[in-house]
Amino acid sequence: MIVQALAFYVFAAIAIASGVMVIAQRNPVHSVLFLILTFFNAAALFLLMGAEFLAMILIVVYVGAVAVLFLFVVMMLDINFAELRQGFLQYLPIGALVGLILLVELLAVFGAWVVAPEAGPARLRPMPSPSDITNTHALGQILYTDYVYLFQASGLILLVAMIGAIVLTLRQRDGVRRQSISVQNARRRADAVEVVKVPTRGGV
Amino acid sequence: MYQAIVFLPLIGAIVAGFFGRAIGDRGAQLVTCGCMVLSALLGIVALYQVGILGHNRTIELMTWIESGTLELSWALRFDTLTAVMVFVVSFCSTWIHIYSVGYMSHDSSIPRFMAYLSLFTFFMLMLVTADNFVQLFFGWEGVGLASYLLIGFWYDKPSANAAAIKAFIVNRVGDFGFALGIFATYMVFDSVNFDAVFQAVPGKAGTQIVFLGTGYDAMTVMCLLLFVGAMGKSAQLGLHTWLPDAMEGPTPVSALIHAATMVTAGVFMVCRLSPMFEYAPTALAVVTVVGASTAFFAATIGLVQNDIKRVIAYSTCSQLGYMFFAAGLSAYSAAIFHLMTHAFFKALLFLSAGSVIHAMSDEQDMRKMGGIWRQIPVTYAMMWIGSLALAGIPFFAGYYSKDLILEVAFAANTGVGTYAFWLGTAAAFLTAFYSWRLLFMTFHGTPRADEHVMAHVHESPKIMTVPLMVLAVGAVVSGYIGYESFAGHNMAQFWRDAILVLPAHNTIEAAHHVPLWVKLLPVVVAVAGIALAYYFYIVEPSIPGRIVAMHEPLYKFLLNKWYFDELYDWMFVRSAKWLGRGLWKGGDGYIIDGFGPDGLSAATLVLARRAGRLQSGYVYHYAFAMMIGVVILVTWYLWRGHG
Amino acid sequence: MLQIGLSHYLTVAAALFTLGILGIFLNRKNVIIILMSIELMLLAVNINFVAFSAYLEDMTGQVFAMFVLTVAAAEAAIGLAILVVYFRNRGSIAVEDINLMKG
Amino acid sequence: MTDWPILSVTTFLPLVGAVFILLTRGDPAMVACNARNVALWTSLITFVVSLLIWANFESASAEFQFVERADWLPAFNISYHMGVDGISLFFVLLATLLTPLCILASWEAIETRVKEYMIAFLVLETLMVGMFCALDLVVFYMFFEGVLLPMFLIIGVWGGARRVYAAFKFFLYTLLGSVLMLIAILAMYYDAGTTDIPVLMRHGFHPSWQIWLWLAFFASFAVKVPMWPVHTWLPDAHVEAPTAGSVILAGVLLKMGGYGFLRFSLPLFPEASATFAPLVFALSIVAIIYTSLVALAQEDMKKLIAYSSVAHMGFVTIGIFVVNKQGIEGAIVQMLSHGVVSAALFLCVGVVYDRMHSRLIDSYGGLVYRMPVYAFTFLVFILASIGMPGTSGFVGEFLALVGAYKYNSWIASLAATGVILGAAYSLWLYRRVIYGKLEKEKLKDILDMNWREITVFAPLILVTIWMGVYPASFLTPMHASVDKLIRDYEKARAASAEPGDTPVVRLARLIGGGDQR
Amino acid sequence: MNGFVMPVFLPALPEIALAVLAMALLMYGAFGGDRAPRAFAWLSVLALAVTTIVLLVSGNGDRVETFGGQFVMDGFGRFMKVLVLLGSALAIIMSMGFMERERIERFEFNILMLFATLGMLMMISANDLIALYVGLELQSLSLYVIAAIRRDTIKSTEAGLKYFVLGALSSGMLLYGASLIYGFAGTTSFAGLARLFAENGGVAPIGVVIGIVFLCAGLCFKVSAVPFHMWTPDVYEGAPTPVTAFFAIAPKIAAIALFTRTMLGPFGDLVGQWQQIIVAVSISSMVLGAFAAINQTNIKRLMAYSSIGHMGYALVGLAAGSEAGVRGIVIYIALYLFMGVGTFACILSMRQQGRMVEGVNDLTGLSKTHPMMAFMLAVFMFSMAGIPPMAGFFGKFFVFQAAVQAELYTLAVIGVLSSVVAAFYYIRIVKLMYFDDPVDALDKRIGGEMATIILVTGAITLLFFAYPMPLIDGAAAAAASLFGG
Repeated sequence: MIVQALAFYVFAAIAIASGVMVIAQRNPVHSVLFLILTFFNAAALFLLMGAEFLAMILIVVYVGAVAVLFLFVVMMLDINFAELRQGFLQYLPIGALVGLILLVELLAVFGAWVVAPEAGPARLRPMPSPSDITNTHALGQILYTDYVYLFQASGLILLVAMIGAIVLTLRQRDGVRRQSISVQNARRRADAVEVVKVPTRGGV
Repeated sequence: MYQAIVFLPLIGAIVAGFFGRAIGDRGAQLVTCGCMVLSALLGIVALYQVGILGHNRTIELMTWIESGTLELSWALRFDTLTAVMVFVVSFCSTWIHIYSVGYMSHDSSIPRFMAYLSLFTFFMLMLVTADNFVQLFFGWEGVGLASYLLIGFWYDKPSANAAAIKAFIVNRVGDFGFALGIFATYMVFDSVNFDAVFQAVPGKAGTQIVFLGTGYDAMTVMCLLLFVGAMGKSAQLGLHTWLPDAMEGPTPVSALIHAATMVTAGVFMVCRLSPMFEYAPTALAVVTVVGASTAFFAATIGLVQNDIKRVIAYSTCSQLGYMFFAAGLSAYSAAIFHLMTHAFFKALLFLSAGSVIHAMSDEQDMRKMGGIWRQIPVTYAMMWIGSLALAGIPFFAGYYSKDLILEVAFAANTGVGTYAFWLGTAAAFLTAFYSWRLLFMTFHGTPRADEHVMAHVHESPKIMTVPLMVLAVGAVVSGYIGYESFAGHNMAQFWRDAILVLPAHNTIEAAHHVPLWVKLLPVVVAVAGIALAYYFYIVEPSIPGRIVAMHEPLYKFLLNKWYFDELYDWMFVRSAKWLGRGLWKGGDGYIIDGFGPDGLSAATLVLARRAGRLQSGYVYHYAFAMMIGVVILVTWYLWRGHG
Repeated sequence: MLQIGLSHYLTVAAALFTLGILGIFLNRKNVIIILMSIELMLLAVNINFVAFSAYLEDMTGQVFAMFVLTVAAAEAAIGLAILVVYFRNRGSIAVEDINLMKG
Repeated sequence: MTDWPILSVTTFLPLVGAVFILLTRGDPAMVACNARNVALWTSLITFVVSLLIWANFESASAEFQFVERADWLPAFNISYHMGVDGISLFFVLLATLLTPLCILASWEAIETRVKEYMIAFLVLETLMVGMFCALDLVVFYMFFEGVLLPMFLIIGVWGGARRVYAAFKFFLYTLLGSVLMLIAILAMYYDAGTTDIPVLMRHGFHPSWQIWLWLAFFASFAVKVPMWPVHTWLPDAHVEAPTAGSVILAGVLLKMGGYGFLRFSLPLFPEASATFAPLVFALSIVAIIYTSLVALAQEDMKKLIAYSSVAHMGFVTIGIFVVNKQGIEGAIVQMLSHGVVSAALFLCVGVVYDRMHSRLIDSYGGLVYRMPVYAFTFLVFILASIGMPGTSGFVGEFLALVGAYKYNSWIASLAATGVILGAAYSLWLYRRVIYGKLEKEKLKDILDMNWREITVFAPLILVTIWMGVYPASFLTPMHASVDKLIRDYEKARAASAEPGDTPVVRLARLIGGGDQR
Repeated sequence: MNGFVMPVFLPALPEIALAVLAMALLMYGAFGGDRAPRAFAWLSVLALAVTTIVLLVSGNGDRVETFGGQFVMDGFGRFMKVLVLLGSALAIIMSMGFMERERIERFEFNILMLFATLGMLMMISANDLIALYVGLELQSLSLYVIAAIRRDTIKSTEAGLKYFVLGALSSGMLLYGASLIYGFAGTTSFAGLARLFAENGGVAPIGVVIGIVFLCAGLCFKVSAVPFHMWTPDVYEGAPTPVTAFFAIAPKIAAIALFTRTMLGPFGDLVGQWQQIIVAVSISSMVLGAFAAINQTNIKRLMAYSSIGHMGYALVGLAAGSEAGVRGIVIYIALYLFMGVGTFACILSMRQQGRMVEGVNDLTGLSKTHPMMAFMLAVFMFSMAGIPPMAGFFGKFFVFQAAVQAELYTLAVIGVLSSVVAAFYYIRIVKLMYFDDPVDALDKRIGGEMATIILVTGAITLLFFAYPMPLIDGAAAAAASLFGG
């Protein structure tokens, strides 16, 4: 119990602290790094709650892909960091005040939380006992069956993301030589090579 | 036949008015005069049939307004009162039509003038033949209209236009009371037909009516309201201001409308409604006081006026006062009698004055006349006859009627009667004085006009002088002829039910028995007035100037007509314009529009700009707005508690 | 205090969520930070889902969290792509410069 | 009675003409010419058809006649329901009479976009006629609001210098008034489950509801009438609108408010009408005196006539809310009369405006020298406007005042002062324009009315005199309907009146008891 | 496969068809469809048409659930889907000419439109919080890209960026709300939630209520209701005009349908809880939409505020929370579709010397140069202002009828009053077209598709009053189906 509590407090504290740093950093690169730290700690919290698969995904997908993508873009855009933080403090009081209100209110809401007695039967996918199957297994069992519709839909979302990214950022610069596989494949010997019958002794 | 009396003038007016250009000046004159002559002849027949033979009749023409219990028709009612009026109106009108042919011969729009005159006659006849209050009102307003048109006949004269409007509007003030009186009558009697109302009057006497939130005696309220209308039309004290100004119209108009007929409509109305007034003693008292006061008041102003027509106009005003206080003392027949004689001699005076003006090349100021009696003897003679009748010199028409009225006043033996008697007597003195002042200033002394004018002074043509003579005959004999029927022994048989006098109010009977000095007094003061005038203007012409110098303020006061015009101008005309402008610019423009549509739209635009500024373009502001929105909603739900 | 309950996790999530929102509107200079703030918010939501899932003993929460993760990744990709094209046009990613259209 | 849908024909015939004009193409001059002719003939035929309504109208019946009913929104119990009774009959005729005259009056005055102009007028006619015939609140509302569109365009496109301001003010002001009525209609639908007017008349709304419903309807009608202090759109709209626009505005549109009071406020909300009657009287009296005074100060002919309209409509509202026979019939006659007379006055202004392009009184003077026919015509209508007996103006004013007097002598007395002021400003206007010396150089060669213009005025003069001398032709068909209106009103009042209540006390109680319906 | 049964695909057939067609077109585009952009666009329209046909022939409007209750198909859904498909198809048609002229024709644009449409269809059919979120995101992500599709202009990209940032924020809020609802109710299924609250007798834990607040915030963003509307004007202005046209119509329909279903389905018994949110949001939208539009000089921006206002009116129907309210919404939104499409078709036809113009003042004197277009635009403007007998009046009539029935008098009164303010800027456009003289005339030529669209939508808007029953009956049936009728 103690260990679990201790772990929770450590991870939670680091997560929140690095969350603060994410938005408070002057240098976006540092922000990204703090974001990664936040993700790691959140993954740890997931583990504490027994959601191992999600914890792993968080690290793999988020840290591995998304965060790196951020980093990449930050570097690529070559931004002048000199005066990026101006004005932050100016708006801090009012912003913090409103934020605080929201936070307090949300916490007030949680205080009221109980698992409603009616909520039991409302559950759609009761969690199998961890001793029977692993968390990953359990997820897998329902993801491709009960949630196949949504699974396919998220596939489409990713497709859209892909198309979107390409549409927006792919630039076809003039004067850049490109490889055209279809053209290459479509090349026949007849197009490329002309066998010229050279009359002998006639010169060219 | 009776329809023809009334509608012939209308036909004449329509023909002359619409087809004047087609039939020409001569045609228009012929048509209108022809119609009038016919109408007048029939009028005499009607007087004979109704007045002498006693054949009252009412002719229904068609329905007019019919709404609930308010049912009234176009109808012609002929009883003695009507017949007398019809006779007076059509007779005077006819001669004035004829006179106009001559008087207006140089005018550029003769058909229009003749049409207006005929139209006026039509309305006047509708008025006197009315069978109900509303038709009476129709004629009432109609003569007002005709008067408006005729006063403003020379529409290029600004003063004429102003006078025309003034006449109409002052009359409207009176009509305001008249209309309310009609409403009250309808309210009480549930009918506006004379017969129905008159029959119901005794039953309703003494009942109360709520008027403007307070309860009053019904008959008194009705009669007083109606009398306000009469005051307007008959130029009684307070609402008299239009009459002198109305002299801007051509002289035949003054003679016809503002002396002989229209202005007497008020008197006619009071007499016509005698069955109501008889039951409203308070109203009668008011009528008496107003009439007597007017008689005196107008006479004082007449003393100092210099415009020949204005003097006669004030005289008219004054004489109307006599008629009213006669009516107020229940001597309705005396009032009508005086009305008739007055119609003759006042028309005569006006037409004569017109003849003078004609002769003087349209000069009306007596200070620029004088010494012309030799050039225009006929007119001069006519003027004398008219003045003698007016002053009530024995055996002229005025003597019979005016003396009778003063006797009635004395005989009434009441407070108001005595008041009327003394003021009437004073007015008689003044009347005589200013009449002869007029005569002397106009015809005698040294000529004060320039030579050019004097060279042109000439007697009027026959077409003008003949009507004068006819009227003069009337002015001389009508009193003598009418006395017995109107106020003498044949009274009851002559009037029958046209006029109702309660036995208690039978002042005429009492008037026959007044002391001798009362009978003589009017004549004495009249002669005294004449003598004084002779002394002032012939013997010692410098006296008037000295008196004026001695009593400068009084003279100014009288010359300026007791400052009524100034007072009204300041109280009503100016303040109305000032208020109108203020309400328009301030009320409508500044307050209503300023806080209403314009203000709202300005506020809307300000709000729109603010709303636009909210949209700052900065993402963080947008995000902040969203968050604030959420925070507010969350706070609302937490604060409200749930459930 | 030592008994770690659901509300502890929810508190962490709420804090992160608030931080995410604050990051969006306190930040005046750098759009990338905004994108990261969004990631923080989504992370907070995921913590919520997982926590609820654990305490309700229901798998739905975790599945939801998985979809959120997926979508968040796609969202990040699109966001960065838009950011890149914007940068190419404007030559800046300062939040204050994203202000061509207003009113 | 007829067995063909005469009301629908009257209503939609102009629309057919409009479509016809819409389809004409070709040379602009030809199109304009065709548009004028088609519009004129269409509206004339419509007028003839509407005369048939009158001819076949049964005066003795208080019921709605020529009733037509067709499904429109059956699911909502809302149907296309048309019919006329003695109250609406003459408004239909007024609309169909004035439209051809307007078209004739615009014959030469309108030179630009003739086609659109004529279409606008025909559409307007459809909407006006439809509004007076509608027996379903929703249908009524559609016509009522729809009128705004063509009128907005007529003022804005063919209007004077400040036409934009005027058109906007007109549109938004009247819209603002009437949207509240829409809510009231919905509330009535909620309560009664139908918007059929005859059914609603028997429904009997709870007094506490009536207060709010009445106020909402009042907001709409008071602006339309217009009553003080929501009248300020009227002078602007009148001044800026083209002549024919002013004619329709004064002639028919203002009547929509009065008609609304008669058709809806009194029969549907008798209790509230009685409660608010003092308010109406107060506003009307203020309107009469106030706007008459304002009219005195005007320098613009149309503005003066516009203000006089406000004053005249004051008599109408008084007449309506005293709820007695003379009052209501007087109000109706006054509306009809005002429809003819003020329309004619605007036409009169239009005649000189077409020649001189000025509406300022000071630009004129002495017109009688050059234009005697015009002077006569103008005089007739000025007289009718000031209520000269023998003209239509008198009958209406007189009856309304008689009714008012029966109710309370204060109201009649104060309102009657308007008669004096009315004479003052009208005659003063006449004097300044027609009389005086012909001094202005520009006026020296002004021409008198031509035959087309005389044709426009002749029927109006005829109607004015007819209505003044023999109003029975108009009053007789009204009697039965007005009687029924008053009878129902009294019955409803008797059912709920408690003796000794002053209106204020009643109002307080009703508002206080707002939640018990 | 422990007890797993194959789900029934039939109810989702339209979505499946659209997904398949979209991917097929993607393939075609990627491998050689780039050469004839117009033809490709028509193919996309065809795909939408096919989807519509599939939608109409599959199923009969009865309520069917599938995919474990995550997907629902009913009369309401069918109706709204038809509207969405119609809106998308018209938007694509309207975009063709523009894209050609501006030389930004790209096949991906059409594909993204199709995917966005697919997302909308999924939103309309969502019957589970997760399905809601996924559908929403599919739509949103496509829209973010579409907004920035003109990637070489700063305006378009700025629009995309703003839309994205705020959109992501809103979906964060929505998700947070979803998580709260899930946590406090124990389920994400609409059916389950509905059952739960019904059993509780319309009482919900505070956590659920707050969750609904957050959820509403997210949904309000999608319908651009105040105060979550801030992106709308900027994005509308920045995005290419056909995109704006698309944004103004199809996503709004889908979002309002989703909003309606979410609020009345799972939370139907909690009307008392969320009604105040909707009332507040609705009032602020109507009012802001009316006021803020007045000062606009860019017609797209103006239309943005106008659409904010219109969504406010549609939400009035939702606030009523009754069957009548839903009927009002459906009628309103259907008529809004026609008015909106028509208006944007007019805007897209505004060109001077071959260049696109967006200024409101460029419409000056249009009635003289393009009488027919001016007339139709005037019809649309009056219709949007809600003046009878135009179609827009009926929309307002039915939503306010519902509001009055729900005794929301204040809301109704504020609504009609703000419609008067809004009328001001609508008639200002009419004023520009009719009262003023042309300064720089617009080009004469209007594309054939545009003219057709303008004429047809104009005719519908103008003549709707003559035969309103089909739409109203359909809407009534749709509303009834949502209430299990």
